[in-house]
Amino acid sequence: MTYFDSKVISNTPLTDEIYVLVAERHGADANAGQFFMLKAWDNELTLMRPISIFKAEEETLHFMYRVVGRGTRKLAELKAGDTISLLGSLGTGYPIAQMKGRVALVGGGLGIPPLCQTAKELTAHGVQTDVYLGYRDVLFAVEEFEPHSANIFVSTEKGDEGYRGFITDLLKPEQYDAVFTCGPEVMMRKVAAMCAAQHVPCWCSMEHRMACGIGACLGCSIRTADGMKRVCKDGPVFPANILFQENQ
Amino acid sequence: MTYFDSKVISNTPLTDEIYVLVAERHGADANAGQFFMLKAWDNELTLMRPISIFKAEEETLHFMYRVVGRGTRKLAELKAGDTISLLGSLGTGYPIAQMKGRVALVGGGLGIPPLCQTAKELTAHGVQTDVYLGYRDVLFAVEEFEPHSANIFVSTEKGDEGYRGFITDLLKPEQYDAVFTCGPEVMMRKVAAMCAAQHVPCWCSMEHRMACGIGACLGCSIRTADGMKRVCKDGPVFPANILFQENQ
Amino acid sequence: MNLSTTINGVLFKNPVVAASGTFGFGEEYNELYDVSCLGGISSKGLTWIPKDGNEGIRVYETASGMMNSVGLQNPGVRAFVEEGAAKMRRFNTVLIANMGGSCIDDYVAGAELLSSADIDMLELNISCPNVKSGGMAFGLKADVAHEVVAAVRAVCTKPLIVKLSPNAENIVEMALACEAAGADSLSLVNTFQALAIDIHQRRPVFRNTYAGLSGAAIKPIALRMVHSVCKQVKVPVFGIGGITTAEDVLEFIMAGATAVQVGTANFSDPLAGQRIVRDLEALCDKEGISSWDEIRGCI
Amino acid sequence: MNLSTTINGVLFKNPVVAASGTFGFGEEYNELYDVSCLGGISSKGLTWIPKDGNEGIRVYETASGMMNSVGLQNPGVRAFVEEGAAKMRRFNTVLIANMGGSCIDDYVAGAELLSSADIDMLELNISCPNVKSGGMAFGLKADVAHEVVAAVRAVCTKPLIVKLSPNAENIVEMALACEAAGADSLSLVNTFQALAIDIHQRRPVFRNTYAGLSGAAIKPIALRMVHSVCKQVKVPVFGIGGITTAEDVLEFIMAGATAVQVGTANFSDPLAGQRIVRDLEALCDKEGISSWDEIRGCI
Ligand SMILES: Cc1cc2nc3c(=O)[nH]c(=O)nc-3n(C[C@H](O)[C@H](O)[C@H](O)COP(=O)(O)OP(=O)(O)OC[C@H]3O[C@@H](n4cnc5c(N)ncnc54)[C@H](O)[C@@H]3O)c2cc1C
Ligand SMILES: Cc1cc2nc3c(=O)[nH]c(=O)nc-3n(C[C@H](O)[C@H](O)[C@H](O)COP(=O)(O)OP(=O)(O)OC[C@H]3O[C@@H](n4cnc5c(N)ncnc54)[C@H](O)[C@@H]3O)c2cc1C
Ligand SMILES: Cc1cc2nc3c(=O)[nH]c(=O)nc-3n(C[C@H](O)[C@H](O)[C@H](O)COP(=O)(O)O)c2cc1C
Ligand SMILES: Cc1cc2nc3c(=O)[nH]c(=O)nc-3n(C[C@H](O)[C@H](O)[C@H](O)COP(=O)(O)O)c2cc1C
Ligand code: FES
Ligand code: FES
Repeated sequence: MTYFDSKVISNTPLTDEIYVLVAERHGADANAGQFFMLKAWDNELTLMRPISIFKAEEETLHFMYRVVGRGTRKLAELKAGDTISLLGSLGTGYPIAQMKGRVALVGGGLGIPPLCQTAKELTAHGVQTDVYLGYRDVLFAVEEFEPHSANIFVSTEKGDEGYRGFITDLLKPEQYDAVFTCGPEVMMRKVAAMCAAQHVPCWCSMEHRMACGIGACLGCSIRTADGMKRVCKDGPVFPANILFQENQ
Repeated sequence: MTYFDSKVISNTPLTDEIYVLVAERHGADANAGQFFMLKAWDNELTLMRPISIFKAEEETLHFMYRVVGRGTRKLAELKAGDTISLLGSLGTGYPIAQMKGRVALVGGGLGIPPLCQTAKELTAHGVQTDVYLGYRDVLFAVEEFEPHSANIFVSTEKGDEGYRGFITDLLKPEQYDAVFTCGPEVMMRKVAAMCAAQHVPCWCSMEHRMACGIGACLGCSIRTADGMKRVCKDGPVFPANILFQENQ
Repeated sequence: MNLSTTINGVLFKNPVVAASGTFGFGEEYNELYDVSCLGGISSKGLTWIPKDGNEGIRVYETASGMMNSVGLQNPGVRAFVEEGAAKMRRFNTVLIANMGGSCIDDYVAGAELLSSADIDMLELNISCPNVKSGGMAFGLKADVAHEVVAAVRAVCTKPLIVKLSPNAENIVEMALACEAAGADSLSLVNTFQALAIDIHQRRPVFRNTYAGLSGAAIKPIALRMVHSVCKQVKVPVFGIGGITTAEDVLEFIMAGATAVQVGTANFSDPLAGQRIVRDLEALCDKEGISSWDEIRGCI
Repeated sequence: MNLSTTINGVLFKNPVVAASGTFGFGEEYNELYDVSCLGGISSKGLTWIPKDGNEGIRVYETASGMMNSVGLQNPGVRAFVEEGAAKMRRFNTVLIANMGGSCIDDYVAGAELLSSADIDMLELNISCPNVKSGGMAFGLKADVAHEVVAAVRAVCTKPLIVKLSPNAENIVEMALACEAAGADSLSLVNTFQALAIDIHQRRPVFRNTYAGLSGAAIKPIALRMVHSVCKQVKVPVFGIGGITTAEDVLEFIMAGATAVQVGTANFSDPLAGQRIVRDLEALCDKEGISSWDEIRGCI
């Protein structure tokens, strides 16, 4: 973990509200499912903003984010050559090293970007990776998964593209040795329940408001079957079986 | 007086810390000695910043400012094409219309820019205008006065350029029908005292911290021989004889 | 939705009122927009004896806020009654005369005279130092506040708003005391006592050492105070403190306020009053709010 | 200049202390910089009984500040004494154990046990709700605070800092009561009780409705409180509230503080502690300050 100023290499809108920010890596660690705290202001905002690693390249870090409020709006104003402060990498990501066989990645909305780095690392680790991507209407980042996935399934709520309905309709957990999921909590709960029913291990990536991002303030603690856990340090990725009471 | 968003046309450093900002005028009023409140941020700072009219052209407003704190630092970051909010023109400027004969303008430091528009208006009004410009070390804006001045006198504290010493050493108020001054209060007090001794009318431009800039909050009131006065509305230009007690 | 609201029998076309001391008597801002679009205007604080206000720096920027020590510079109640009120009346909006004071006699004299003036409501600012009790503000202790409010109530024939200081020892007790003494409504909060130091000069920025903090910085505290007061009193409340957006207005109304006042935001955005009124209409539609009763005090 | 300062016989290499609850037990920030560069570290608030803290949202950003409702999640005094203290001792800096509680017995039990631990000072946080008197915090009324401080004083063998809440009815009376009850030093302020509302959901952001406001927004109020307390008490004071820069540190020291604590700024800038210490050295030189005594309480 380091805190450093990094130069913005590009900051490109993918859709109206989704951007990809590429910044210098400066040798920082970066593992699938981890995140960075980002800051692109002086005193205007009090807290840094947590954004997952979308892709970690040799010299660059890629973040994909949706503009939802003041912080992400500030991020969207960044131009190549601007400076951004990065704190990371942070947290506990997906357990790539202990995987084997076949793994399904199930992402929804802005839960999709972190699965890109995850697919890459799983594939590099020799695991067959199937990807399930659920969108509301507009697709993004699908092509990023192509080099790193055996199969890619896509859904949109109204069927604008791909399957019409929820991505979980397409998932058969019993085909996999493990399922990793990231996205809206309702989706992850559903995935976790399906996996629990089939006794397939499942990991989920949680979101929570954060202050320090490094485990010091206990601002992001959540209750789990294994006691209070810090999303920023003990997570954001947790085994599903400690998370959702209905499956415990 | 209007409040409008204006496009930045240019924002050029003159020295390390002094910039000239040119922005669209949008038909706003602008008279010598008046000022605008500027804002180039959303919520980062609470108050707008008062800056004098350096030059008012047909389509543009020019402001010359020194970077001294957070607000002026934000101004310095503006680039052509950016948007700035302007409130103005504000306040009571120099009494150009009632002038005749010869007028001396005595400026010090960042009191110099507003005298540029003043020289221009006086000259247009048929008044012979002599300009006395006092600098610490580095000169700026001298050439801006050339089209609008009969004589230009320059001083620097250590004699790097022009006369060595204070600009007030060069002034002979008795040669003029009136003296307008703008700059550090010690300088203006000196000018006012010299004018009072010679019974030459003198006007000074005051600075005070401001909140509203339009006369509503009484945040900028100063005590004068003529009662409490709002620098933003009744001033910033006042007749010297109501200002400094030692000359009353 | 119809944004109007009624307080003490006075109809406000919307709940957005310009806060005392930040809006003069409305004249200057009326050069920028038609201030009749506001629900009301609370005048610059008036005192029985005209005042020149404080010397030295009077306003100072802080993080998301500002401090002021204007010191109630004003032409006095009499001048206002003779001239100012009629000028303000040109604006088609609720006129609130805000009055400060430093002893009960002056408050009473002012309230009597203002009762005869063409104003809609009187707002009694009890945050000022009480010269007769050693400079301790009326606004700190509930029993002292009760005394001044009761005295003013006895002579005041206009609806009486009492404006509370957030420096009160116990804001709820203070509110209850003012209500018991006859306040028709309450407004809160005034500025927080604060300090800034000029480290280069090694002295306070303000001549009086302390000055009043306002602006977005204080909003979360002000909102808490409005909420706890609204839970306890029956009279309507004007919520004040750092209101900058229509969203902020809804927060205060959900906390229990019937109307709000906007102060420092006028400086950050000279069109703030107009903007907030406009945005409020759109926001209520977006949030599916069909009447103030539906959300007032809903939390 | 030599930045060191001594409080209650404890030598601080500089007056910059990490504030309780924002810095854990120092471990995490030590991965970013050597936390031994700090004057001291005040631990996460400990309670006699381990606590899980509050449910729901715990931190929320506000204008130039933040609100928190962590709810004193901590492993309990015993676990700290058995493990945490030794881990913190690896850092070459003053160790302050911060302790909260909700009844006097727990405070006393905690203070007794902590007195046996390898810590330098005990900081008693009296802002927590007092379960035995209906949730009213110890930190509001001077007489209640006197009782708990006296009880802790009786068993505590470490230098005792009492940390005051800015919600106290009268911060000066509160400070005097704590001093009289045996506090060796005071620290102020803790967070301001505040409210935020989620207007879409029409409910408070925090489960407990109110939460604590901190950060730059509160600095001017905190500085005023530190100043008025320092004018009245004889014991040394740690100034706290929105400190973000070395300039802020000088403001608090000129207001009378002997040292300061930095909280929320650690979140805005994870290197804040280190940066402030470094800048402080340069700033003192620039301002021609040759000793803390020269400027402490100079206004
Ligand atoms: C571990 C983690 C990884 C994330 N990765 C991504 C990502 O890769 N791409 C992406 O678009 N978003 C991601 N998010 C969500 C992202 O952090 C928020 O959308 C962002 O902080 C919103 O900031 P804002 O200022 O625009 O919104 P505002 O609502 O104005 O923010 C106000 C405050 O709330 C916090 N906040 C608001 N929404 C969230 C949220 N959903 N989660 C956590 N804090 C929130 C902000 O950080 C800030 O402190 C992630 C969140 C977490 C916790
Ligand atoms: C009528 C008028 C005309 C001015 N014209 C010019 C000009 O043409 N060029 C120029 O360089 N400067 C001018 N100034 C001074 C300029 O307003 C300040 O330098 C500027 O506001 C500093 O802002 P800051 O945020 O950089 O500094 P900070 O010190 O961070 O500002 C903090 C606060 O103090 C106020 N403030 C600080 N210094 C001054 C000051 N000297 N006068 C008034 N308020 C101050 C700021 O407006 C702000 O509210 C003028 C001031 C006034 C009152
Ligand atoms: C410059 C200034 C002058 C003020 N003068 C008065 C006053 O005369 N009487 C009064 O009751 N309140 C006065 N106030 C307080 C405001 O009316 C309001 O209560 C306070 O500023 C908090 O609201 P805000 O955060 O929206 O500014 C003044 C505030 C400011 C900033
Ligand atoms: C997330 C968070 C947790 C805190 N926890 C504690 C605590 O356990 N004990 C305590 O005495 N103060 C606690 N505080 C208060 C801080 O120590 C400090 O008094 C307050 O935040 C004001 O300082 P600041 O503005 O620099 O943050 C906490 C503050 C924050 C922001
Ligand atoms: S955000 Fe501080 S512990 Fe997780
Ligand atoms: S700045 Fe408001 S009256 Fe001058």
